Amino acid sequence: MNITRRQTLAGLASTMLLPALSGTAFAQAANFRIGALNPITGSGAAYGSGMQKMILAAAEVVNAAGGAAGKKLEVFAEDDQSQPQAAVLAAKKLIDVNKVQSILGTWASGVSLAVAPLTNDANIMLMNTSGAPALSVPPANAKGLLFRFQATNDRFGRAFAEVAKKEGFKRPVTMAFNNASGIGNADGFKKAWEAQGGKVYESIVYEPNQPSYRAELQKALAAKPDVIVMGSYLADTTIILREWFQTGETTKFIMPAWAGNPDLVKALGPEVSEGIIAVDSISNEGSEAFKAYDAAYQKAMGQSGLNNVYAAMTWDMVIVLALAMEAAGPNADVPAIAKKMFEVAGPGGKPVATFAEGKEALKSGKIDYQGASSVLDFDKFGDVTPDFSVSVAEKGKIERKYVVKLSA
Amino acid sequence: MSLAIQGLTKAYGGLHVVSDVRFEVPKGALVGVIGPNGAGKSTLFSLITGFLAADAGDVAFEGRSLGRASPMERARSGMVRTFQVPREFSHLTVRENLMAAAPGQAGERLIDAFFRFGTVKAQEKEIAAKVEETIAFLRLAKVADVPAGRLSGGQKKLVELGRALMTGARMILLDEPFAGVNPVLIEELSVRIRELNERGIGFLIIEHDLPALNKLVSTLHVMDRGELIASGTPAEVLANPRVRDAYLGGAAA
Amino acid sequence: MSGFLELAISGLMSGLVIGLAALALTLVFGVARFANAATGDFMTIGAYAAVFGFTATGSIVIGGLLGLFIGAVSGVISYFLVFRVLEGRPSVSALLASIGVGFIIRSVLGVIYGHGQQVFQLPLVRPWRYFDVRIQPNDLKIGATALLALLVVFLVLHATPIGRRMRAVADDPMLARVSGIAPRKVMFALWAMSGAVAALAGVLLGIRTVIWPEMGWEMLIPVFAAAVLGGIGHPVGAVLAGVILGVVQEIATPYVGFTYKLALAFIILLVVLLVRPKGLFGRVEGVR
Amino acid sequence: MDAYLIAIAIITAIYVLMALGLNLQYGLTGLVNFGVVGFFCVGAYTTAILSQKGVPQYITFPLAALLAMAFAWPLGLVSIRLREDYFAIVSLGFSEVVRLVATSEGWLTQGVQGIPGIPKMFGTFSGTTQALAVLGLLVVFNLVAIAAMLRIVRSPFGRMIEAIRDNEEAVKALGKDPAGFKIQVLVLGSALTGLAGAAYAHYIGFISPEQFIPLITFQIWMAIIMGGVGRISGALVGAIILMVFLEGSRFLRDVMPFISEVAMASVRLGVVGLALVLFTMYRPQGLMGDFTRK
Repeated sequence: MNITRRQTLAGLASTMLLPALSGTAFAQAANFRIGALNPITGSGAAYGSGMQKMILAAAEVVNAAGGAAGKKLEVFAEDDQSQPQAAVLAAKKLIDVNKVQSILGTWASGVSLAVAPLTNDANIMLMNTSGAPALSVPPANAKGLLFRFQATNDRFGRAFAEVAKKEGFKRPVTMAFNNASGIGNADGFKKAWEAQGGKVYESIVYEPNQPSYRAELQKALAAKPDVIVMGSYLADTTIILREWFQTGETTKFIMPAWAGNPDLVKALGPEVSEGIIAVDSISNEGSEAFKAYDAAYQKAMGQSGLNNVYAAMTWDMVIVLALAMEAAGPNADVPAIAKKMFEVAGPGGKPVATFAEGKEALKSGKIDYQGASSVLDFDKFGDVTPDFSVSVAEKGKIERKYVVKLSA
Repeated sequence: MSLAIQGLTKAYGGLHVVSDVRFEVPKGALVGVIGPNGAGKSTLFSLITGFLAADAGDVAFEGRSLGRASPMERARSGMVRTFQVPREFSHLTVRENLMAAAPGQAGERLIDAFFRFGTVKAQEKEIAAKVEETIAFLRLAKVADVPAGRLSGGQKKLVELGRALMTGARMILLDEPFAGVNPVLIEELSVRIRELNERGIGFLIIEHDLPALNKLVSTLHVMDRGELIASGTPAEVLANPRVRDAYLGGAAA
Repeated sequence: MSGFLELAISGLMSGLVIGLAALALTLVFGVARFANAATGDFMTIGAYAAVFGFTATGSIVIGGLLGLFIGAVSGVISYFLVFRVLEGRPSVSALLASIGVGFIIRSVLGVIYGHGQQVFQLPLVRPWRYFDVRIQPNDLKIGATALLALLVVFLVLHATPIGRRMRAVADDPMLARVSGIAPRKVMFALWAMSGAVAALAGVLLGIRTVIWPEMGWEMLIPVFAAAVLGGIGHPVGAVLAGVILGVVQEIATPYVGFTYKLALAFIILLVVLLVRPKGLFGRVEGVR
Repeated sequence: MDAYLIAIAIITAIYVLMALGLNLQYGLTGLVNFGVVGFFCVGAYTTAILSQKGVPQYITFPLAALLAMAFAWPLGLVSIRLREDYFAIVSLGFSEVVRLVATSEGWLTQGVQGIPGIPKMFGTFSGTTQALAVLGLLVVFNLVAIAAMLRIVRSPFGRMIEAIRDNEEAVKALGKDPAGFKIQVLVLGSALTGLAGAAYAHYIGFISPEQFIPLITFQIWMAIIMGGVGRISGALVGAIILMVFLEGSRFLRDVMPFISEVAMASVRLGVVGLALVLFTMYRPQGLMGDFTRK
């Protein structure tokens, strides 16, 4: 029995030693170290692996082009488990053990909000794909080191309102998953819709993981809506739409594309899914940058890059970062690089689509990186205003119909 | 009159486990209750001590009706039970088992345990002295610092008796004190019980082991299928044909 | 009024699922005397097995039976590997071990299937209308299946020798051991039955919702609540309490707020326990 | 490097505080509290909400503990007399209700958006100094808690709660009411948990309802089961082992990059489950041995 204790203690000791080992082994001064902190497990698990692989792939591309500002990029990957506490420890490890100079790819708003104080303290950048409005302003964005590659929940809501107007809906109701993103989308819609003089006839908030959503659905339908605007995820949307179909009602749905995706259409079948409108921040698909990303994604994940809008964002994070490094020069510190982020992606320069191209063009003047995820013009909060695609499910296929552009 | 049992009745789904049992235990008496398996003896005990609520009837202890008093209130009034399967505090030592039983300890209040250190200490000393006495009386000195869970069945019964004594009970209800106990210890236990009885503590004992009980008690009550079927001195009761029929049944035939 | 009735029907459906799972929980509790927190994960196993069978054969009946079978097998295996060893220990030990068993099950399912959702690709149909009340044909089938399963379970419990032994052990484990009922055999049957019933609850839940590794675990609190509410160890009570919970939740939440649905189950439970500490149907247990 | 170890030590110290509370409740008294995270949540939100209104931390910390106690007391009053497994379910349900209230009552808790920017402890310091100060404070909390536990264990109160754990009916038979003792223990243990919640909120700096899921409760249970039920050293050792389990897998990845992250997460869950099963089966007394006190 004593053996058990001794073995455990030995295991404990070796775990304590490991960080020391990895710390010394990887700390090479010539490299720029990046922490890839992604939701490999937990609620963001569907996207996390792809996001992480694209950070690795983009770093390879940058390194293959000779690195940025004379430095190679080195990536340290961690799982944030879509959970603040796990993310904080992972971020601490990245910052203190791996000495990373930027953290890329946090996804859940809670995770980004919890990690931001740490990156601010360390004077390094945090690039995220979260929706929470709080990330735009202090205390989270106290030093201008936060960059958000995703549209805020508010912008999503505005896009929903644009779509609802364009489709001619008159009596919308909202149904929102009870978390920051779900409610953010629904509230964003409500705000934008009411600003246009419309009225939202009912706002339902529901808890996840229920055996049935019929009570919620019945209350929503009682308002006689012509469209239900959803702030939802895949699983709950699947259940709600099945139940909705079985009520015999013929309402339309507008939802974010992380819910209204091919998996949903497949789960529901063509009859039920017919006419679902899915809205997504658009990946910049026609662009050269997207082609490069798509090829890398195909290679790493075996499927089209269109399936993971966040992976396109993490791809862009690395490229923009590398370009900003290049523009800031070899001796710049991280805040100086952060300032260049606005410049290399902002309007007014020569449009470029890859790192190599940008590196070359920087020699002769300003550039404007047109990203794979969006054109990437950061506003003063470090937020982007991507365009939105509107897709409609028809005969078992969900396909893009048109694009909505928001004014910044 | 020390203990008066007045028509206790308990039924589960129509089945009467105890029905209208009534008898009295005089002050300082040594009384036994016998009966075959399932006669309702243990249920009767639980009814008397308040661990089960009676459907009808009442218990009076030293002239006061106990009504719906809780087990704790009944124990505090001076009537303490033991259990058929010993319920020792298995991780506490024998000494601690007995210490825990002492009533009215200031140190059992959190505030006092933290802040009235002197008072608590003095009281602990007092209780410890009484515990040593009890341990000596029950011949438990050798195992005083052994966790009670490691004792033999007989020793555990002694610990339970010791705890009952520590509460200062005037009436002790023993639930099969001799069951699973070796003959030497049974003799030992009988001697202790008699000594205690001589000091004025009343006993009500449920027992299966007739010979041991016969020698011990002055009065015997016999239960069968929830009913009291005979009462009297051991000799009278054993001569009763109904008892021989119900209880001794096959053995007598 | 028709809306009210529809909600009641919907609650009944959810309630049957909860009630079946609570039945699985309470069966084990009655005999093995601990709350098996892996019950939810047996549901999940059943649902995955059923979806596998359904996809392979195209028949929901075959898929469902496969789910039941695998659920029963999982129950028996977990008994032989874990819970048999823990017999006679404090019930909390077994409860904690069952939480561990649940983790292991979810881990294995996660490795095999990943964390994405799976669905039964069953045709959905528009409802029938009777006096303005919408009746969904799928509900009728699910309800009938659940009722049939309950009938089978109660027949087994009350009309077969092994069922009578189960009840005897549940009533008094000590007595049953003394009177020579082989507990091994009884335990085998019991865990198989509990696993199968949980798996059925999982299959029905899977048909109504989506299948993912945490689906059963997420249902655990209402299931626990139903089992306790019904008087733990009381099969009829568990089912009725599940149905009552389902219906009350569905009918009342539009008034108290949808986000408090789970809280409502808890509050019902607490109120009932305050009035009847042994649950709605539980017997008072004496001190032996 | 150091800062990371300090961070782990801080989280571990927070877990130790909760494990000490649960050890008092379950290890010493046999109270099956499955609602640990509920009190943790109450503590965290109390300090977060008050801090936002500018109340200084030396006031919010005691209030966090007090409010956790104030929640524990009525819960104890209504449910402590229930059977142990019923109490387990009721306490689990309680913690879920607390989480739902935090989710739904946005006017108080900012709902699903969570409360960001909770001020740090020792905000006047920075870097390693600040982290060490936080760790120091938590060590002091733990030492005080351990000293209090030792005092309790050696007192007649401690003797009585252990008697209750060993056999509640026998305690009743001696004329003492177990319920009163158990309520006190529930309240006292919750104070520690509430304090842990306050420390957590100020350390992480951002709290939202989704951080207060029952998984936290089960982690604390694992800690005391692995460390040793009823032993004060068990709470400490258990919390450390738990942290090694949770954090160790990160470094496993650095040395074994061939395991995919997704599989790793499932494997991690499975290993924790397996540990729980094996410990309860083969070493129920935990690593530090059985209920041996003093």
